[in-house]
Amino acid sequence: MNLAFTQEQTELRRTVRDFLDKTSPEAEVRRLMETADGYDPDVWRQLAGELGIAGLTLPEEYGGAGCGFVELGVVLEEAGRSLLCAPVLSTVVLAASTLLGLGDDAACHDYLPGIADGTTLATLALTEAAGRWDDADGITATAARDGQDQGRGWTVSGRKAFVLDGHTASLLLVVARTGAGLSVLAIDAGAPGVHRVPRATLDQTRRQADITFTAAPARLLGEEGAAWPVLERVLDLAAVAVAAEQVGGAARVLDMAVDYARTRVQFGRPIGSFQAVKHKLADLHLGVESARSAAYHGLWTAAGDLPDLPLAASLAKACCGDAYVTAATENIQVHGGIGVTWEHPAHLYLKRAHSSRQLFGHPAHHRQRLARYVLAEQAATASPA
Amino acid sequence: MNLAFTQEQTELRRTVRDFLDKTSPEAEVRRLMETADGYDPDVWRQLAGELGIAGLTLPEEYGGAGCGFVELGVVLEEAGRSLLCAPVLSTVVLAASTLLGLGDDAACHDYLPGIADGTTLATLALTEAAGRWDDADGITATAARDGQDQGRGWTVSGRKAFVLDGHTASLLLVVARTGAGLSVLAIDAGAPGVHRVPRATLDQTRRQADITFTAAPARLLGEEGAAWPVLERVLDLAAVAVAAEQVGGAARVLDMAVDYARTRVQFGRPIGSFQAVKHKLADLHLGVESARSAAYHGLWTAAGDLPDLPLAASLAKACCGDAYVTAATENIQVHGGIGVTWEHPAHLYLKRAHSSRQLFGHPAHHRQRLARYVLAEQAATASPA
Amino acid sequence: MQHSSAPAPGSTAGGPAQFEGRAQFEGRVREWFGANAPRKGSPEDFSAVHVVSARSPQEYHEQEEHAITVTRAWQRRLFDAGLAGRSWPAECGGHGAPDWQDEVVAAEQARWGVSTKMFAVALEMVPAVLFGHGTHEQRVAYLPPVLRGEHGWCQLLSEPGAGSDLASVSTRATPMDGGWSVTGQKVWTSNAGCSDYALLIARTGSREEGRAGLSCFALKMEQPGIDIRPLRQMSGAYHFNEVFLDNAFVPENGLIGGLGDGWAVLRTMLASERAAIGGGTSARSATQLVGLARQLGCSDDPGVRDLLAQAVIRERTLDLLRARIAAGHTVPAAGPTTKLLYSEHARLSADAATTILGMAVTLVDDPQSAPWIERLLFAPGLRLGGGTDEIQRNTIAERGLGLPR
Amino acid sequence: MQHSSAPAPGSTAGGPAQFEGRAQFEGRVREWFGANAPRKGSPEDFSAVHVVSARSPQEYHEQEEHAITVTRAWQRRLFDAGLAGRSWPAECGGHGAPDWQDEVVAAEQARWGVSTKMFAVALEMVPAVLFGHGTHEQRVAYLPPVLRGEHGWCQLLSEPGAGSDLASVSTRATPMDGGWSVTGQKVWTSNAGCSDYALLIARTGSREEGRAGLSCFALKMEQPGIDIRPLRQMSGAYHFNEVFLDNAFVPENGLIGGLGDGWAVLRTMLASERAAIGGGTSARSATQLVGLARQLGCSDDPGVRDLLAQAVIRERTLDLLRARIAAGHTVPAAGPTTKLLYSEHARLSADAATTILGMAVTLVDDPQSAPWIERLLFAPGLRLGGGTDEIQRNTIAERGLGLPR
Repeated sequence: MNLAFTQEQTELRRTVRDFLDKTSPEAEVRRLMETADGYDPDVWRQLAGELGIAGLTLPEEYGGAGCGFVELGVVLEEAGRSLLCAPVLSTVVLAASTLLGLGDDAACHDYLPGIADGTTLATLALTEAAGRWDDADGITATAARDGQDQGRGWTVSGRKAFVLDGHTASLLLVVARTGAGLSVLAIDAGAPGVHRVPRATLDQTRRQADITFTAAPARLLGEEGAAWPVLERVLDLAAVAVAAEQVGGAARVLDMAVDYARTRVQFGRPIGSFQAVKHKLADLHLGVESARSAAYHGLWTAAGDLPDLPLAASLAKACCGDAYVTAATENIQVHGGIGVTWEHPAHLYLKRAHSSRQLFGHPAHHRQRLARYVLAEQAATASPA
Repeated sequence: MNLAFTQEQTELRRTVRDFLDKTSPEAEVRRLMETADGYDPDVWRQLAGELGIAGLTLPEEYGGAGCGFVELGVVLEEAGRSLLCAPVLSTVVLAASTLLGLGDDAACHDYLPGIADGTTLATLALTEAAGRWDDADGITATAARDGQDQGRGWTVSGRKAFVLDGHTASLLLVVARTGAGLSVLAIDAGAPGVHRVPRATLDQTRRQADITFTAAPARLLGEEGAAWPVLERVLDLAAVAVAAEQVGGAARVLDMAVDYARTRVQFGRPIGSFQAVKHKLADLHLGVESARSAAYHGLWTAAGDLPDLPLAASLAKACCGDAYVTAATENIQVHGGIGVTWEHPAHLYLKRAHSSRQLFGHPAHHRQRLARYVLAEQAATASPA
Repeated sequence: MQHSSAPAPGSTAGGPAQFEGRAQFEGRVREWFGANAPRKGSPEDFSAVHVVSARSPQEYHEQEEHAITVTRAWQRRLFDAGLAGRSWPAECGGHGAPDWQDEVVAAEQARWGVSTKMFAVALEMVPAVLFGHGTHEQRVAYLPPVLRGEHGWCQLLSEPGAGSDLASVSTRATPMDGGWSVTGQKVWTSNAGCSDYALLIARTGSREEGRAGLSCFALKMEQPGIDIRPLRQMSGAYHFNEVFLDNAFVPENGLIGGLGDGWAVLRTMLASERAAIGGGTSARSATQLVGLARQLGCSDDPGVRDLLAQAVIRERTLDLLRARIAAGHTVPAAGPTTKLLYSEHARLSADAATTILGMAVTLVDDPQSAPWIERLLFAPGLRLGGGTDEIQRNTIAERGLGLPR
Repeated sequence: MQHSSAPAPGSTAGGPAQFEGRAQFEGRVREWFGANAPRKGSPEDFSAVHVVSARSPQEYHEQEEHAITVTRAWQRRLFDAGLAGRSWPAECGGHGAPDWQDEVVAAEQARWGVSTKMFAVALEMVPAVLFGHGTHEQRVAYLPPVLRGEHGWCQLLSEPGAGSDLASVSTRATPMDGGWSVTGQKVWTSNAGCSDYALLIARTGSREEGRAGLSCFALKMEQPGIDIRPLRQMSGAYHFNEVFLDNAFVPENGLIGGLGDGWAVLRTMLASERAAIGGGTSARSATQLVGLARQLGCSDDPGVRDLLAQAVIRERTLDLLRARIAAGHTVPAAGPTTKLLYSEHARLSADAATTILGMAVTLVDDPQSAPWIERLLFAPGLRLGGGTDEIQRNTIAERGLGLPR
């Protein structure tokens, strides 16, 4: 695997960073944190339209740019760096990957162009009250054929929780159970029987909603009962995506801590000249570069559609989540008193770090999963000749 | 619980330290490491006779001093500090506690006075090849009534491993299975059917042997099949004892590192003036003082015969084992190159630390056990009125 | 609530049974608390005192006002029962009893969940400073109103440019007729708005003199020239204040210690603060973590059990270390050692809670996660307040272990 | 063993296909290794080369002798096949090919378990030093015999009084007729007894000049005045040496770089050493830990699984970081970063092994625990050699992150 960025990818990074420096500075992040929707529709329109972010990885036939996961990772790393308040994870990663993965051509034609051009916000409603991402058996929402529509339509009932951008998405992809197993169904957020409750999130830059479905009219996507393997892959992609975002955030707080340590004077010298501060920052550097390596490996594995994506995803998510929390925590420590105030941006990153560590499985969960894969891998190779 | 030492206990510590400074300096430890027996019989005779260490916790009727576990802990802390090569854990802690715990008066009368006066070395042969201390079901050695002796005597067959001082003990207390369950039987190390193989230990200051029993003549101690609860308590006492020893070792290597950091000059100043070294040593200090607190709590709990000994033992063993390994490891780091040479004593402590961390259950095991107790404790208090 | 239906132990003060044995004293105190400690839901209920969670400056002021009122009343009750300042000299309003009697009272307060924490500076740092550096007149003037619950105190130490490096304090006290005029900016002051006095460190010498140019003062807080601005924390809550001093006045007898002795006074103050932080009762976060895991039904998970055990180990060993210190064991740098262990415990336990809570920790409106998020966002401040973790480690190394500066 | 039955890639050197594409070159190299790499159990089998485990000075000498003989022969074989020094200039015995060709050969060596580690100083540090600071004459004189497997090199840097602080080296090189006379004591020298030359740092100026008073020399090891004493490690094994120099001679042309340039040369040397340590293949300890857990039947234990996963994460991220560096990513302070990650991985994996092994780790005569005990006792040295962990952190902070000294 040759982990080198192409010139185009490097240019994409520069373009996105310039754009976000202008459209997502700290003041703007703080403004959006206090709004009901939590993102800026104008900026999203530009991100989707001018920069083509929303359709970056979508095939050209659906209005996308046909790029790979490495490009998306570059965008997410930059988004994480600037704490971009926008529905990238929900719409571009979760919803678009689910639609593509289910292989329902008609649905792709109906929904993906709207996602690509930024007019459709979509999300995946998978988790329920327990907040578990990997628990297929625990999903209790149900889907049933709708008798009124000659049995061609469906209805969904149940309660979903921790739905990313569930308060603003217009298209809800809902995981529900039928006799055949788990399916994904598309539900219009404005349809009858859909009740959305925005939650107060620790990370105010990324919102969630609870959504209750009461016989809400739904459209079955792909084959009935065949959704779980698709969702497993979507969750692996999502884990890699959030890992890239975490690396962007972790690198940003390390920069922030280094800059402060260079300039803040105590005891007559910059605090960055104290060995305790130096070694703390050196250790964060090890963590960030390790995390970055794991995240990039995840991106390239996803882009190459390689079979060890589950392993690469767990490696990335296990590593990057902890690296980000550690960096965000120690950044505050380096800043001292000013770092624990509301006015300083350090806490925004700490909250994002804690919140994103939980998404798509905690590092402790991914370590168990990683061990399982590695053990299976070795058992397979070690089987006697 | 008032964790204050009495004046007598403080004097005991001073006496033992003076004695060990004279009889167990580094040169003597290194000499004994290379001998076949691994201890100095003369020193043991003095420890037992002049200082009364061997019978410290034994009742006076068996020639003991009738002291409590706090006194024994003081001795062990000092022994750990000087890496004393002597059968304290095997004879005084494991064997004597087992004999007392089994409540077999005749056996106590027959064996304990010899232990108290230093003429009998004894040990407990519990663990087998898997090296597990808590696995009653895994014990495969068997005991049977000896037909030749009108059925009053017994024989034992099986293989014991990791037997502390198993190569020098004259009295072997062997855990074996009968139809009634687990029992402890006394076997003369010189009896027919006893085959002892000294092992090469990582920690050359504490020896072990494998012992194979082939229908070896044995004497049943206490009630047949009733040994396990007694042994569980013995193992808790042993865990507390080794925790006290670990605290002595950990404090010693911290002293060693501090002394070196004060005097070793690099870059024109003592290395102890570098913040990285200071903070490393400060962290070791936190570890040592925490460990000492847990160990002392264990000693007082054992001395008071309090019901939460299992919890106190796991707390002490979980905490002290890791603190010692960390202190011994970082002591080497502070010393730099000289610290990894054979000539420097740092490695002797590192090896003792690693070896003793395994005794009577690894910290990871004791953490699981501790959690079990704490959860049970809270379930009991939380049960509704 | 019944008032003083049990005999107040203080009623025997001065009598022949004045310094009864520990068990006897404990018995009396327990009995008195049983009869007098506020019940949950009563107006004096301390469980409602949460200054830390105020979501606006207005709410902060209200909560602070409520908390100080409740604390004043309770402190007065203790005083009337003869339970306040047991170990303080009689001339300062106390009873001249042995130190352990104060510990007995404190333990009983902790057991009942009542707290004089709002008075912590007044009850712990002020006497440490005055007995160490003050005059007899100052002790007699300042201490009795504290015991009676009349005067609360705060600290005016840190400045934006003087965080860890307190020697670089630049707030200036300029001599004037009858005293000093003080101008400068202080920060990280708890209870600034409801305190009667402040322990103030200000520069009386030149900048070049460094720590030798500092002096300590007792500053009356209610006077012109003092502007208090609540400071919003990263949790969104208000707890600390910035205090702007513009020609605030301190009378001549408000100087504590000699002119230029400020650094020595500050050291006494910080040592007593560290001991108060590290020596207090643990937040019982390990116990609460165990409860959380049981509630969430994940207490059978070995990974969770390992986290619980680690928390229990940290919490119990810290409690045991405090018990050893109380029992007279020699623990080098005991104050910074317990303070650092405490801040690490708080941080690691909050982090363990996030693992146990899972996705719930992403929601602040989840009742199970809310208290843990509060701790998670409070823990970083614990690593800074009363001297950063790094400063504690320096102190442990230099003063505890004797390493060269 | 068949010799060179496959076409040697080197046979095309200088021809039109000289710098064929990576895939093609890899194919040739693989074919050649398949035909020529020593098989397990053959006399050239590298798996028997374990200098680190010698239990006596005598055994150490014998193992070292064996190892150097095998290494010389293998290096000669590589040279004859045109696979040695692919990226080195032709005048130095190489082929002037791109760097990646050396990486391909190294990767194939690692895959076959053959190693030229005994020649690491000669093959990596000597060229780094000579290309950075040496003269054309020195390069032409010293480098070709290295590629042919004729000359092994060692380093004479550290001294008992100059560990981390190499600027305080006190071994002295005094000018004499036709060169220098060197006297002093060096320590931590690997392969001292079987090396032909040493890179020597010695003081040519005054003590007060510090690093400005140092110079670097190429010292011939076989001469009077050089006394080599194997040093026993804490594992009980012999691996390093003390080297006593008593008027050892270096000719005039043995000075590398200018007089007083020793510090700059040393920095080049250390950077290349760090890169070699951090950039080498991992010891695969995570993979081996996984195997150990499976053998011991404890791989279902969630605690063990967590340890395994942590080791896998460390190992794979380090490998991936190296791949990123190789792919041209900008990684500040790449050398110290990988070196530090490597030493931490070694330490933590050995520690994890002790947990997995349980009581077995208390026995050195247990075949399952013996290799892990060796690592456990070797890991502390990895935190020191090539610059301590603390020095690496300083370097990362100062040169990588730009923090002030």
